[in-house]
Amino acid sequence: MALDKNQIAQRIAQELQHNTYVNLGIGIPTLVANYIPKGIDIEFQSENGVLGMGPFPFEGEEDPDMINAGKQTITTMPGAAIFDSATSFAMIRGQHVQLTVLGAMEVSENGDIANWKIPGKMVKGMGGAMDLVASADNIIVAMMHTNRSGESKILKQCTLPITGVNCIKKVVTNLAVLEVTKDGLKLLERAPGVSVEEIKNATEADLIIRGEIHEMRI
Amino acid sequence: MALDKNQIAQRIAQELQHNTYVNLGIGIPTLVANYIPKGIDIEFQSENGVLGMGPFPFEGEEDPDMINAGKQTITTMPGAAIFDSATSFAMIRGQHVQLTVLGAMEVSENGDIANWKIPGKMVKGMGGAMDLVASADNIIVAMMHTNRSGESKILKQCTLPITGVNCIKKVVTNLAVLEVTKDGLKLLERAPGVSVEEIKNATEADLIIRGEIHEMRI
Amino acid sequence: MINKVVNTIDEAISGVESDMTFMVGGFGLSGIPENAIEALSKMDVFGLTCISNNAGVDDFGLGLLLKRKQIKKMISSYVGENAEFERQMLSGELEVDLIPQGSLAERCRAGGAGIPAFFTPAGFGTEVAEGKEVREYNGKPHILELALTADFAFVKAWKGDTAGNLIYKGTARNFNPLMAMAGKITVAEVEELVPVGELDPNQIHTPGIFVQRIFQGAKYEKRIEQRTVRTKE
Amino acid sequence: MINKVVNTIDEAISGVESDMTFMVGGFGLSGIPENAIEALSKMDVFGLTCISNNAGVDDFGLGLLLKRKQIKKMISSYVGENAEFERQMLSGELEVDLIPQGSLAERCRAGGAGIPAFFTPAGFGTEVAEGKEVREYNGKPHILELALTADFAFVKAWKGDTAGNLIYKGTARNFNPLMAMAGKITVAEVEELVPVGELDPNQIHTPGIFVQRIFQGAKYEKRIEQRTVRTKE
Repeated sequence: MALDKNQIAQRIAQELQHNTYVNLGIGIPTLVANYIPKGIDIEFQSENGVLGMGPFPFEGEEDPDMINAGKQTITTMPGAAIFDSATSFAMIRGQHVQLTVLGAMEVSENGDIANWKIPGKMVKGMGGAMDLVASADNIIVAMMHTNRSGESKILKQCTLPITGVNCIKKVVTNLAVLEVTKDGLKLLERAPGVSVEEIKNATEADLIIRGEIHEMRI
Repeated sequence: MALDKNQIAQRIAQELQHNTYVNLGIGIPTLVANYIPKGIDIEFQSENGVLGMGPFPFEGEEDPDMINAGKQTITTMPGAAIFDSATSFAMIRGQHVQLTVLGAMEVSENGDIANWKIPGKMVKGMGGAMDLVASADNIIVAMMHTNRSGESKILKQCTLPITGVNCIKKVVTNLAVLEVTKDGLKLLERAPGVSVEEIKNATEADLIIRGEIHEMRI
Repeated sequence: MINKVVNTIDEAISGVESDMTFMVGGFGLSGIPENAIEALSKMDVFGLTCISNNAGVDDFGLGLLLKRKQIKKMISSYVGENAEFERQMLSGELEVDLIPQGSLAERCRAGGAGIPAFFTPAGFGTEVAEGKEVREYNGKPHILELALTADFAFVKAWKGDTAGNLIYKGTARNFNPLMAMAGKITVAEVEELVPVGELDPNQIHTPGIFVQRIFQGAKYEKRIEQRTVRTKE
Repeated sequence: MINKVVNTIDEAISGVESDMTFMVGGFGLSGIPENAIEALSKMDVFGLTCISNNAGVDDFGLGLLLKRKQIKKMISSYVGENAEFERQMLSGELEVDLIPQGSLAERCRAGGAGIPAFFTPAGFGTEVAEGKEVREYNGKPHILELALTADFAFVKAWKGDTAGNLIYKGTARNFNPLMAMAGKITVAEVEELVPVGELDPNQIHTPGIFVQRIFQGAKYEKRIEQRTVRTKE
């Protein structure tokens, strides 16, 4: 059975390393914060200028001067720090933020990602995504494997304007966990009850499949 | 009679413009702060990271965490701000500091200045001088007209390694006030009792002398 | 001490003319110079180039200027919250230059800091890199980005003193300190204007040297774009 | 919260090896990491490249490392307070790279900020520009300067918390925040180490993300180089 969005987030949370700084994009990535494994210390950075982001505020305690990059009201944890946008991207560009998790409209087998523009249709802008994907050591994409028409979003080549080249390391979808290797996309895990065949059929890109592909543990 | 160092500082103080930020170098320039004309509001910047520098502290009130770029203990005025070295030079390079007053070992008639190195002999470093002279809109040099052997320090061309090219606007010495124009060094004023002839004799560079040259008013 | 206080909003925005370039601080609606924007939206200035991370919403922030078609060109990183904006852009009425958020921030800082150009990895291989010089450093391609400056920068802080020193609160800081550096004339509005000596010199975010005019805003709506809360258990 | 506290000075400087590159914060003797420098001066590490605005005095600060000839190369803007330094430099024992103070500060910041290179007007036409690319911007020649990074950055702050957040006091701030950004391992020593939650997030000068290790220094001499005073009238 394919994963739901929360389960994708849950699977990505297993990738979190102890004592690291993490930037979570809007959408599924935001949910990752709900599944931090026990014993793993993480600090969340939001590129509008906060380190040590906490949960949403209790009702009535929202502060218009305390938001995340998705413009949502937030709180901070003890040990938080606030800074300007240039310092924030100094952290990102300077690779002080170890992991970025973000959504995508398309990814390609060489690690390109497209998530900012549909020409003539949706032109909202890249926000901080281009800085994030050009910089982070580790980038994990959280996305649905296919679009609403059932077409693969994991492609030989991106068709949309790209956000970054050859930058993502892993893709976690509702069907599979994929790793970007120098030889191409390697299938690491499959969603519980989803067969390798189903994944292959849902993927336009070529997949490297070696040995037995285990089910994800959620 | 040639000016003493305090009088040079006093003459330079007449150049201060209302509501401007000023960086004073070590030596004679520091003395300029003692002669701010009435009604002229100035804030002093020191490139180690302070804006709104005040006088030296009273004895017993020195703070090792509060020094100027000459490593002297200082105080701050109400409205002062402290910042890091990159921000400090952002102010300088970004031309937010309107006037720099600094000493020199040599200046040339096209506005070059040398004040950081005597090869094989004195190699202390340029500190912030190269950033200052490359950036400030207005640069005034405070110096003695000649060295201890009586040789001119105002030259056709600098002989020492230069700190900046074609950058200084005015030179105030113990003998004269000179302006750097695109045609060369123009004699603006002479020290009280010092003749134009004496100044010409003490100057290796060519001087533009037009009309009557008035005495400085100290 | 150099006094930067202006007493009226008219004085604060005097000198603003059509076809000028403005920087406007804020991220989304957080930390935007509400009073200056409102005053500008009542002036007959048009053909503006506006450098701002976002473009406000339809009826607040820069949306007010967009509605009156005062803005000719937007330089932003994300403009997705404004329907009128999208309409003007897709119809070609509005010119839009979208640039990565980190490059936007750094280009403003560079403009204020006398750094005319720098290399960044952001945007390499994308539309953003088109026509830009590429150079490899540390085995990675980088593109050359140019500094941004503006005729006016409008910023908003929490507290400020009469010498123009500013302190921001929370994530309302964002682009404000960088744009304050890059404006030829920087106009700061604050929630609270205090005499010099009240702010700790160690805690100033924007030193007064970067600010040409300061005033206390008449009122602040501080609208929240995405009110997200959790419920007490 | 990520805990950055190390409990001993040995732990703080563990991993330091000969031939490494260090950054050391401070301006003159103000804001130097006294405890780290003293500990390094007792280690058998040599051939160091040291990036520091100044070089200490003969018997304090980096002078301690110079005396033991632990430093192979200094990258500084001003080194005029140290006789042993001058002797080693003029005799050729010590390699010295003198660079303008503003370029030094900006190169450190750039190193920490993932900006590999930038243009600055400082040094054009001088020895400093030799071999460097020149390009004109705004009618003025600029030279291309490269980012600086280091294996270790040693910085000193006034207060810090266990997450590595730092607050500096007065002009002891200087290069410390910039070098904190640029160290692969940044070791911060503080006069007072406090639990997280005690520092106001709005008032942090160096966010903890830039700091890998933090400890409270055993003692601080805080020597004054030029004691200048006025007398009460």
